[in-house]
Order: sequence, then C-alpha cells, then structure tokens
Amino acid sequence: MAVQDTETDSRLGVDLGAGLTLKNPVMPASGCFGPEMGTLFDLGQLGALVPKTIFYGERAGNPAPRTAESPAGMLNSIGIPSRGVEHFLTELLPEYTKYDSPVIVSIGGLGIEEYDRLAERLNGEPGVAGLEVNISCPNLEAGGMEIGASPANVERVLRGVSDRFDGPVIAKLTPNITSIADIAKASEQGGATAISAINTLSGMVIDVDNQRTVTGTMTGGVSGPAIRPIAVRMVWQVCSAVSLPVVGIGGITSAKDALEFILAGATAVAVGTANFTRPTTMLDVIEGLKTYVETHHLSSIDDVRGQLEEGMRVAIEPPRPATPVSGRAG
Amino acid sequence: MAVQDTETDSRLGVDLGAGLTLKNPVMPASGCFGPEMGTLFDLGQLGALVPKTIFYGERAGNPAPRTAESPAGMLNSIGIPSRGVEHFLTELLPEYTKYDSPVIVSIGGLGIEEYDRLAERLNGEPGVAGLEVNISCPNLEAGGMEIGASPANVERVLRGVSDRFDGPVIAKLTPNITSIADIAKASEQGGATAISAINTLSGMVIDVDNQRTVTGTMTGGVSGPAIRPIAVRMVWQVCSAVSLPVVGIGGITSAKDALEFILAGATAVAVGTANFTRPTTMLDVIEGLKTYVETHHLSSIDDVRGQLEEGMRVAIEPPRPATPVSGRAG
Amino acid sequence: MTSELLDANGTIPVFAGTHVPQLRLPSSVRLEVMQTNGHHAPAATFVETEIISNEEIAPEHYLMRVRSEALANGEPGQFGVIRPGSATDIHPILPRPMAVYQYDKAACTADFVYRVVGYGTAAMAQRRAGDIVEIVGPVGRPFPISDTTNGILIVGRGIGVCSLTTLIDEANRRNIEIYAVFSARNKDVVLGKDMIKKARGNALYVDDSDGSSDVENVEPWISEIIESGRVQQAYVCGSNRLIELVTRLAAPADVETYVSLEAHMACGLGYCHSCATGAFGESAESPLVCRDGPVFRCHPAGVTV
Amino acid sequence: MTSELLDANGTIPVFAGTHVPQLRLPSSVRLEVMQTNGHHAPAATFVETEIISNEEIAPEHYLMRVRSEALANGEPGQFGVIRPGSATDIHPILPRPMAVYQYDKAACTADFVYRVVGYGTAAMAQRRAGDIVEIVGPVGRPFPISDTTNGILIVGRGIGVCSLTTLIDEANRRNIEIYAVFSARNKDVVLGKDMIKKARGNALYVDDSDGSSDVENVEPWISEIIESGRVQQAYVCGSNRLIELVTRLAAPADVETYVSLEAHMACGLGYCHSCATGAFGESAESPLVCRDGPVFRCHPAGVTV
Ligand SMILES: Cc1cc2nc3c(=O)[nH]c(=O)nc-3n(C[C@H](O)[C@H](O)[C@H](O)COP(=O)(O)OP(=O)(O)OC[C@H]3O[C@@H](n4cnc5c(N)ncnc54)[C@H](O)[C@@H]3O)c2cc1C
Ligand SMILES: Cc1cc2nc3c(=O)[nH]c(=O)nc-3n(C[C@H](O)[C@H](O)[C@H](O)COP(=O)(O)OP(=O)(O)OC[C@H]3O[C@@H](n4cnc5c(N)ncnc54)[C@H](O)[C@@H]3O)c2cc1C
Ligand SMILES: Cc1cc2nc3c(=O)[nH]c(=O)nc-3n(C[C@H](O)[C@H](O)[C@H](O)COP(=O)(O)O)c2cc1C
Ligand SMILES: Cc1cc2nc3c(=O)[nH]c(=O)nc-3n(C[C@H](O)[C@H](O)[C@H](O)COP(=O)(O)O)c2cc1C
Ligand code: FES
Ligand code: FES
Repeated sequence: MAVQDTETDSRLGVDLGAGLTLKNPVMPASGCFGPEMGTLFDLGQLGALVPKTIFYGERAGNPAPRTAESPAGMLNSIGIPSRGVEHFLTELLPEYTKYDSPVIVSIGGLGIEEYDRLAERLNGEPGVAGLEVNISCPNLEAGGMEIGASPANVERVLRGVSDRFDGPVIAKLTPNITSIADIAKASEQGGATAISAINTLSGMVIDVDNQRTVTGTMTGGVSGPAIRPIAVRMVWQVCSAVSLPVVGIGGITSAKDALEFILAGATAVAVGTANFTRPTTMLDVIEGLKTYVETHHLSSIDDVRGQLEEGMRVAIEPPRPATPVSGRAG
Repeated sequence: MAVQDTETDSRLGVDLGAGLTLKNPVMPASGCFGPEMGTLFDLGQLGALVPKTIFYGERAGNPAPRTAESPAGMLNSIGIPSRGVEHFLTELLPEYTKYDSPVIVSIGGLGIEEYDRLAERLNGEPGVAGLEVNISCPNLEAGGMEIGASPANVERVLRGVSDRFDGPVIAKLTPNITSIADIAKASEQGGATAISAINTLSGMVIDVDNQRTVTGTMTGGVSGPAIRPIAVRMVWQVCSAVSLPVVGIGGITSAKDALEFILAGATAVAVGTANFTRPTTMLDVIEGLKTYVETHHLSSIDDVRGQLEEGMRVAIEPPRPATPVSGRAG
Repeated sequence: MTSELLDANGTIPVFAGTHVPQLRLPSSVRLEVMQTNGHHAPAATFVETEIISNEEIAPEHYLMRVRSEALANGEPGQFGVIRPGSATDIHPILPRPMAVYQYDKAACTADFVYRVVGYGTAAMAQRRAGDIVEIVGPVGRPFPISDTTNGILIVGRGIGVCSLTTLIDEANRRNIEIYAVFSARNKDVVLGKDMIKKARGNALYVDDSDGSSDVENVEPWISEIIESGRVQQAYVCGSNRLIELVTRLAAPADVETYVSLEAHMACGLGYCHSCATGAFGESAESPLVCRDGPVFRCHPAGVTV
Repeated sequence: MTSELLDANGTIPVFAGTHVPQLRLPSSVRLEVMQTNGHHAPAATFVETEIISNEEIAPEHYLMRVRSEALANGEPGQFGVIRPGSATDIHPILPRPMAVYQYDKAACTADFVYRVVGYGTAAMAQRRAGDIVEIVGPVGRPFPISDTTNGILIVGRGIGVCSLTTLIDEANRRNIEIYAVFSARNKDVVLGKDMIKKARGNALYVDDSDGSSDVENVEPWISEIIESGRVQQAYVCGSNRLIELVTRLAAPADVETYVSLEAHMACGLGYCHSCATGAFGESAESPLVCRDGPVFRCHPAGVTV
C-alpha cells in the first residue's frame, strides 16, 4: 500500500508570526526527522521542515546505546552529533529545500556566543525560513540545560540571535525547570517571535541485572506519549504567559493529541517520537485536523486555539462526543 | 485465591535514619493507601505505613472527576481533602497502629505555619513513628508547589517541623522544579532526617471533543510508570547532593522498578499508583527483592544501594542477565 | 434511613458546601447517603482468578464470567473493580468499575456485562477464557430491599441496567413482584431481558430507534405501576431523565427511590478519594461513590430529610 | 572497497576518535564501513501490510510472513524495522529491527524469524494472520557477493543466523558453493537448517548442549574450508567469538570477512542517530548501523586499510 497524500486545505493554514505562515500546523520535531523520510512520502505536505539541531562546528554524539524504551515513551542520549554549519548549508539544506515547505533551522550552542555566530552565519541564507533556538537539550555537557534554565541567559541568547537574524526566531524551551512561564517571558523579552515547547524531560532507566544505565550516559531525555500531559500543561502555561505563537510538542501521535495542544493555546504542533512509531503520523495528524474542522464547522483551525474550559464535570450520562476525532488507540 | 503472605527476611531491613528502621524497604506512597487495604492483606508485612497527607483543619477536595488516565500513567486532582489532625488522631491513626509497621504521618500545609502547628500537635503522640512533610502537592491553591519550589521556604518549613517534632522528619520533594538537588540540600539544611522523592508531575489532559480538561480542575498530577525515568533520575540527583537516606517514589510496579531506585541510591521505596493497578504490588516487590538478595548473594539489600555504573555499552552479544529479576511486563 | 445530604449546607460537616450541579444530576433531584443501619455488606477481597468465558452477547457488549466465591456472594448493587489487562507496567494502569450482572452462588461464579467504550473495555474484550483476571470486590453499599416490600420497580438504561439485574434474582428469591423498564439506543442492546425472563418479571423494553424510550412514552407505564401501589421501592441507573422521572413520580406515592451512580475510580476501596460524588465543598469532603455508594437514595429537590 | 575505519584516529573526520571497545567487539577485530561503489541497494519504503502467517517454529521462535513487494525485493543482509503492536499511543512505541529471513519475490512475501526476548517481540508473537503490520524497509547496506566468488562461508549464532539466510538463496541462485556453521544454545533452536537444505549447502550445526559449539570445536572445520581455498568471502553474525575466529582465520587466506551488527534503533532510516556503532568521538559522529551498516567489513586489528 502506498502512503496516501494529503490535499492542502486552507482552513488548516496558520501564522507563526514574523511572516512565517504555514499551510498547516503540523511539522516534525527537531532530531526526529530527516530528508531520509522523503523516500517514504512527499515532505512538501508538511507545514514546515525542522532538521536536527546543528552546531557551529563539528561535534560527536554520545556513547551507545543511545536510545531505550520507557513505559509509553523512550529515552534518548543521542547528544546532538553535528557536522557543523558549513556542512549543513552545502550538503543538508539542499535536501530540505527541494520540498514545498519552509525550513526552520534548529541551532544549538555549547556557549552563548555559538548561538550568535550561527545566527550571523545563517542570516540571509536562501532557504532558511526561520530559526529554532534549542536552549533545552539536556544531553549537553555545557550550554543546553544550563542556558535554558536561567531567564537571564535565555533572554541574552534570544537577543543575540534575533539581533543577528532577520526573520522568525523560535525559542525552544526545556521542561526541566520550575516555571516555564518565566522562561517564555524571557524569550519574548529577548526578541523571540514564537515559542516551541517542550523538549525532552531528563530521565534515567537502569538495567538492574547489569547495574548500569541502559543508555551509554547516566541520563537521557524522555519523550513520547508518556510526557504528553506534562507538555500540554506547559504549553498552556506558556500561552497564558506570553502573547507569542506557540508550537506545541510532546508525545503527539494523532490529531486528537495535536488538538489537546491547540486547545491549550498552541498555534502549531510538532511530532517527534511518533515519527519512529509510525513514519506517516504527521500525515495522519493533518488528515485528522481536516476532519475536525469539517465536523466542527470551523472556518479555520485557529478558531479553536485556546478554547479550553475547565473541568469536564461528572455526569451520570457523560456527554458522548457527537463526532469523535479519529486517532489511534489511547 | 488468597493473597500470599510474605515472610520477614533480615536481609531486607533498612535504616531510614533518626532511629527509623524498617523490616523491609517497601512502603505505600501517601494518598495511594488506606487502612481499607487491610481487608485485602496483612498490612503488617509492609516496611512502613504512610496515610494520606493530613492538614491541621478540615478541607475539601477538588471538583470531580478527580482522576483520569494518561499513557502508562494517571492524572489526579484529588486536592487532599482532610478532616483535620484531631479526627486523624482519634479516628484514623488507630486503624494504622493495629499493624506491626511504623506509621509515617504525611503532613501538609496551606502556609508555613500550618506545618509548625501540625508538628507540634503530633509530637509525642504514640503511634507516630515519623513525619513526612509534603511540600510538593501541586494541586493546592496555596502552600504545595509554591513552598516546595523555593529553597528558602523549604528550609524554613523543615526547620519548623524538625524543631517541633522529636523524631524522623522526611521531606517529600516536588519534581516540578529546576534543581531537585538544591531543594534536597535546603531540606537537609532545615533539619530533615530523610528525603522522599518524587511527588506527581503537574500535567493536563484534554477532552478535545468537549474542549474541556478531563479532570474537574485545569491541571492534575501525573503519576505511574510514565514518570518512572524522571523519578529515578531525580532520586539519583538527590542522592548525589545530600547524604540523607532517600525514599524513592514514582511509577514503581515491581521489584525491578524498586531496584532501579535502590541502585540510583534510594534506601527505601514507596509504591503509589501501582496499588490501584494491583493492590498486592507491595508484597510482590518485597518478594522480588528477596529473590534478588538471594540470587545476587547479598547479605543486605543495602549492599547494592547506589551501586550504579554508567552506560550498558553496546555489545554484539549483549550480556544476558544470569538471573533475571521477576517483574511483570514492561 | 435518614442522613447527610449531598447538597446540605454547613449543617453536616462532612458534606457541607457540596454542589449538586457538579454531578449534573437533574436539579430537581437531591441525593442522600444511606445509613448502613448495622447491615454489613460483604467486604472487599482481592480476587485473582480465572476467566471462565468472555463472549460478545450483543454488538459492542461482552459477558465475562469469572470464578470467585467472594464475588458470587456479593449483594445486589455491589460491584467489582477489574484490571483490564495483565501487565502492570503499561497502559491501562487503572482498574475499571463494573457491576455484577449475575451471581451464581452455587457455582461460585460472577458475571460482568460490559460495553466496549474505550481502551480499558476494549482490552477486557481481548481477554480469553483461562486468562487470569484481577478484581477487587465485592465493593460498595448494596441496594436495600425492605422486608415489607412486595413489589419493586427497576428502571435502567444502557449499561446502567447491569447495576440492577442482581435485584431481579434477589426479588425473585423473595417472591417480590418485579416491574422493569429497560431502555437502550437500539433493540439489539437492550440488556437484562434474560434475567427478567428467568424471574418471570413484568417488563417494558424500549429503545431510541422507534422513539419508545422517550420519557413521555414510558411515563404512563411507570406512573400506573406506582399509583397502583404495587411497588414500595424503585431503583434507577443509567439515565438522568429516568432518575428525574422516577423520583418525581415515586415521592408522592411514598415509594423509596434509589440510584446507582458512576464515578471515575482508582482504588475502589474508599481511600483514594477519586470518586467523590462530583460534589465539592468549601470546608470538607463529599461522599465517595465506591464507599458511600454506589447506591444513594433520591429525593425530589426541596425535600428535607 | 576501502574506506573509513571505525577506530581510525583523526584521519577521517567523520569517524575520528571512535572507540572500538564501545562495541565490545573483540579487540582483535576492527571494522570498516563498506563503500557503496555505485551499487544502490533498494531504498526504504513504508510498508503497511497484512500478516499472512505468524507461527511458532521452535521454542520461543516465531516466523512472521508478510505480503510486500518492496520487502520481497530487498537484498541479502537488508532488514526491516517492524512495529510490534497496532496502537501508537501506548507501549511499545519504538519499532524493532528484524532481518529478513527469506524472500519470495514471486509471491511478494518476506519472512521474519524472531526470538521472543522482551516486550516488543512478545507483542509481535501475539499478532495474528490478517492483522496489519507496519514496517519500514528494506533498509541498510546488503552483504556484497563478489562476481568472482565461487564459494562463501556463513557463520551465525542464535538469531544472528536470520541475518545470513538470504545469502543462502542468493548464493544458490548464482551457483556459489555454500559452507555454513550455525550455532545455538540447544539443538531445538538452531535456525537456518531449512534454507541450507533447500540450497543443498554444506553445514555444520552445533550447539551448547553437547559443547559442539565451542570455538575449539568449530575452528578446525572453518580453518579447513578457508585453507582449502574453496571460499572467497565469509559472513558472520551473532557471536563475538565467531567474528573473532573467522576474521583471524580468513585474513591470511585473503578471504573477505563481513559482519552484520546490531544496535538499538529508532528510525531505521539514518536520521535519528540512535544506532551509532557504539563508538564515539571527540570531534565527530561514528557510522550508523542502519545507514552505514548493518553490514561492515572486518579486519584483524593492526591492519591498515
Ligand atoms: C459502580 C459502577 C458500575 C459500573 N458497571 C458497569 C457495567 O456493569 N458495565 C459497563 O459496561 N460499564 C459499567 N460501568 C462503567 C464502566 O466503568 C466504564 O464504562 C469503563 O470504566 C470505561 O472504561 P474504558 O477504558 O473503556 O473507557 P475510557 O473512557 O478509555 O476510560 C478512561 C478512564 O475513565 C474511566 N471511566 C470512563 N467512563 C467511565 C464511567 N462511565 N464510569 C466510571 N469510570 C469511567 C475509566 O475507568 C478509566 O479510568 C460502571 C461504572 C461504575 C462506577
Ligand atoms: C539489523 C538487525 C537485525 C535483527 N534481526 C533479528 C532477527 O532476524 N530476529 C530476531 O529475533 N532479532 C533480530 N534482531 C534483534 C531484535 O531487534 C531484538 O531482539 C528486538 O529488538 C528485541 O525487542 P524486545 O522488545 O523483545 O526486547 P526489549 O529488550 O524489551 O527491547 C527494548 C528496546 O531495546 C531494543 N533492543 C533490545 N535488544 C536489541 C537488539 N539485540 N538489537 C537491537 N535492538 C535491541 C528494542 O528494539 C527496544 O527498542 C535484529 C537486530 C538488528 C539491529
Ligand atoms: C531521538 C531524539 C532526538 C532529538 N534531538 C533533538 C534535537 O536535536 N534538537 C531538539 O531541539 N530537540 C531534539 N529532540 C526533542 C524533540 O524535538 C521533542 O522536543 C521531544 O522529543 C518531545 O516530543 P515527542 O514526545 O513528540 O518526541 C529529540 C528527541 C528525540 C526522541
Ligand atoms: C490519587 C493520588 C493521590 C495522592 N495523594 C498524595 C498525598 O495526599 N500526599 C502526597 O504526599 N502525595 C500524594 N500523591 C503522590 C504519591 O504519593 C506519589 O508521590 C506519586 O503518585 C508518584 O508515585 P507513583 O507513580 O508510584 O504513584 C498522590 C498520588 C495519587 C496518584
Ligand atoms: S475509588 Fe478510591 S475512594 Fe472511591
Ligand atoms: S536508527 Fe535512526 S539513525 Fe539508525
């Protein structure tokens, strides 16, 4: 069976701010996507393309094993190997710009200055529709988690990037913090034009017979359905704290899941781990969102953004959904 | 089939500090246990008994529904209804002291002073073997999360309680923070004699057809297997930061899971959500730990505490466990 | 049998400040927690037993028969909390509350009839004869049938009928006349017919396909039974409209009305406070469906008890 | 066919600083990433197809046959990444890499033989004929068989044999002489016998129960085959000791040795970097098992290529 292509539906179009409009709100999460997926289906159907985070120079990943499973989730300690920005521009970017979807380049840094250098280098490069600033990877010895947990550092990084890059700048936040609202505000303050949340939660899985962690490092990042309730809550907090458009990320496997984020206030969503589970998940989500706008008679998916009420309340006969959203399992 | 009773095995005895020794390291997590379980099996087999958090006065819980499921986990927004300390001492405590296990009373507060008053009131009460100071419930309008996220407040609460209560004082930490190590240190500073970690992660599940949260409140606490990798990581961080004994909590369903926490450094463990899944889980864990000490020829379960090495490393033939730990599914 | 009201205000501390609207019960109905009056219903046990059979009995509906002396000796209205799957580490982790549809005390079996509505019930439907199932039960306060009763009215809709069917056997055993109205979305899924037939009860089976289940349609039948004085107690489950109807018609005739409620549960034993009756209070906790229910007495609003 | 060495030091940037010990390969063996030399192995597709059969063929071992033109047209050594269950929201969420045991290009089918070792393979064993299974495949670089080869040696242990069996068919088709050593824990679970029989290959079946699988025991046989000059290429999978043995014996005789490696995978396509070859570098990434492998060339340590 061939993968079914989706048709563009104008009701799914969304605006991520700073001129970044998407034909639909569905994109891959950084690190869970590559041009290799292009052999499976036409990537031009996606709202945007997000390559794995790049660094300015070359760096290696972590010792193997780099992935393991946890209940309804996975743990990764990939560690962001990167061949550097020049290699990215010459070898990888052309693999992405072949498709009819804007490319949002995810950038990382071992220190604050690396972000500045990357922003400067990528500014004006054709094919770079925007930047996602990864201040949240918990696997890095330096940079990553430390920068993303401090409002002052976050503001500084975003200021540096937005001063140097003329286009959309999305701050990607870590969940390993006390107040994601504060970090979102700091990002806004620093000039971010959108927020994406969340990255992986720091976690650890142990092989008790071998008395070792199951990945090559002590800790890894937890992703997948297991973290979805936490991610939805954080997106809701971010949306309550800032007025920027938000990309909701964390455990999305279906249109139903994507809608949780949209109802919590997200303008768009990104699919990470579920791309491994089922490589056509993003197309399933797009199709499911079409069904939702259709059955809910919406002129735009944006009409339900943030339309969330508290508490389902107990009913002796709970209100049965008139038109259940198709989505797998649960 | 009747529930199989477990026999005491001296190799499972552990010391939680401040004179609190347990016949085995397995206890229930607060809020996931009650004397009602006594109709199912002899509660005196447990290492300790931990009732649901009490407040000084009477308070109601949250609107229903109060629980929902999330992938491999659950969300609760119970909200700690309490009939107050006097009712606890006269009506509930006697239901716990019937058994041959120390009772650790979990106390909560809407403000710092409430903890002081509770500590004072409970000091010297026969049958109260120790206090667990719940500074971490994320469902409270006041107190809970706010107190537990600030090292200064945490230190103050623990100082207040340990000054007033002559016995073991266990600080129960919230995971909804940037650095659990800092909070653990603040607890130690304040006079805590042990740490328990973790409480639930703040989360949100949305019914997308009804555009409402599935619990009666906007957010709830996520618990169960889904959070285990996060809990193990946090316990490992706590154990690296302080020298106090630690009770590991979060998603434990089997001896294998309990051993993850013990290898990460925990002296004892508490079982929460799994008591709902299978009410005899705690007995299964005790039995599984016996098998482990037996097959690993340990003179005490404490011998493996913290004995964790980094990285399983890839092997073409991965080392097969000589004696797999019995545990259900996974 | 008097007591604490769910919507009482401040007078009875435990349930003070509770709000009936939380329950979405019709505002015309108020609930009362039954006093146990010294009657001790069978206590919960942890049942780890074999599935004898698990078959589809109607579209989307299954009957699971399990072997258990404890469950077989429960009382009408009590229920079990069943773990859908066999693994403890993976989804789903919460057990599902299920009424006992039928006991066989002699054979030591209990039947559960359930509708597949979500992941848990779908997982239950996958289980096979011979598999081990884990159940906490019997739990909850049973439906009371008074010694002086010689006729009962049973009104149920959908899977709500499953909470009522054990009353049929019990009434039959005690030579009590049975009048039942069983409703469903369509004819195929009207439950309880087998039980009525066995007990030779009087029943009206209605459904939405032909409009026969409309309240206006069943009202005359129920009204007539009640006014004729043939029943002294009425039991309802599974429909707000039917609860409201029966409560309204029964009160003037001094027919006691009881309802069995649903709530999201975790422990099923009364310690987790998951299943508070949808009510909340400013100062204290509301009754729990698993421990103080699932059976509650119904009164028309405005009645003070 | 020369190239980048996994344990090379600084000379080839991509793999610089990698450490062989991470792989727990015997330290006497070093790996080489094969050059594709213009040969384009079939590209991966997303296969959503029916399970034709899924039967236990030996204790703990199952054979799953699926219908798929893409998989049936893969090359020896390529594999599939299979989703064990059907739900996407619950455990397990990662697909499992599985070698293709046998193709039937005419019938458009591919077989997977797998051993139940954990949750995912246990879930696979639960699937039934008619269920839909999702597979990304064929993926990876195939085993090369040179045009001048007239004999091959195949050495496999346990489920490692499954990565080698498609070589048997291919060699047979090309009238290449086959010599195989297949090993397992006990006689019941020695895989690949059916394939050898069909191809009328020469094989030594050994197992641990009688010590016949000891390296000292298989060494003379392998040694004789190699020294006799009857084979030009050797393929190993599933045992460190056998990789070390074959590499050591083959090198002096100029027999090229290839190994198929295992690694934890997520995407199977080369973008997630989960399956780096257990090696890590101070300055750059090591080869990926799914994209640069799973087949690698083996050399004795100390050989520079
Ligand atoms: C006392 C009592 C007796 C019941 N008896 C029966 C019976 O005999 N037959 C029958 O088919 N059903 C009965 N129910 C309802 C049954 O519990 C739900 O249909 C079932 O829990 C749905 O589970 P699910 O996983 O399929 O649905 P999901 O919606 O996927 O469940 C998600 C979560 O919500 C809970 N939940 C969802 N719906 C309900 C509900 N209506 N009541 C309580 N919890 C719910 C589940 O238990 C689970 O924790 C009874 C409920 C109660 C409280
Ligand atoms: C290229 C390749 C081909 C393979 N071919 C076969 C085959 O034909 N037959 C067969 O039985 N097995 C084969 N394997 C091994 C097979 O992938 C594992 O046995 C399987 O993933 C175990 O899954 P599990 O859920 O049962 O085990 P678990 O231990 O529960 O798995 C947990 C996680 O670890 C991963 N994992 C565990 N063991 C391995 C392993 N040995 N290799 C890779 N990942 C692992 C799983 O994929 C999963 O993500 C192959 C592996 C690779 C890399
Ligand atoms: C294997 C893997 C690699 C990842 N690499 C990156 C990365 O390079 N940059 C980044 O910002 N996030 C990275 N992430 C995080 C994801 O983009 C995403 O934020 C997270 O996984 C939560 O979403 P999910 O639950 O849908 O996977 C990675 C996640 C996984 C699982
Ligand atoms: C229904 C429910 C009620 C809880 N109530 C309390 C409580 O009153 N006090 C407390 O300290 N923790 C409470 N917790 C948190 C648990 O004690 C435990 O820390 C948490 O659930 C993680 O463990 P688990 O994954 O094993 O459930 C509650 C958890 C649940 C699920
Ligand atoms: S379900 Fe736990 S108190 Fe009712
Ligand atoms: S499995 Fe993703 S790169 Fe190999």
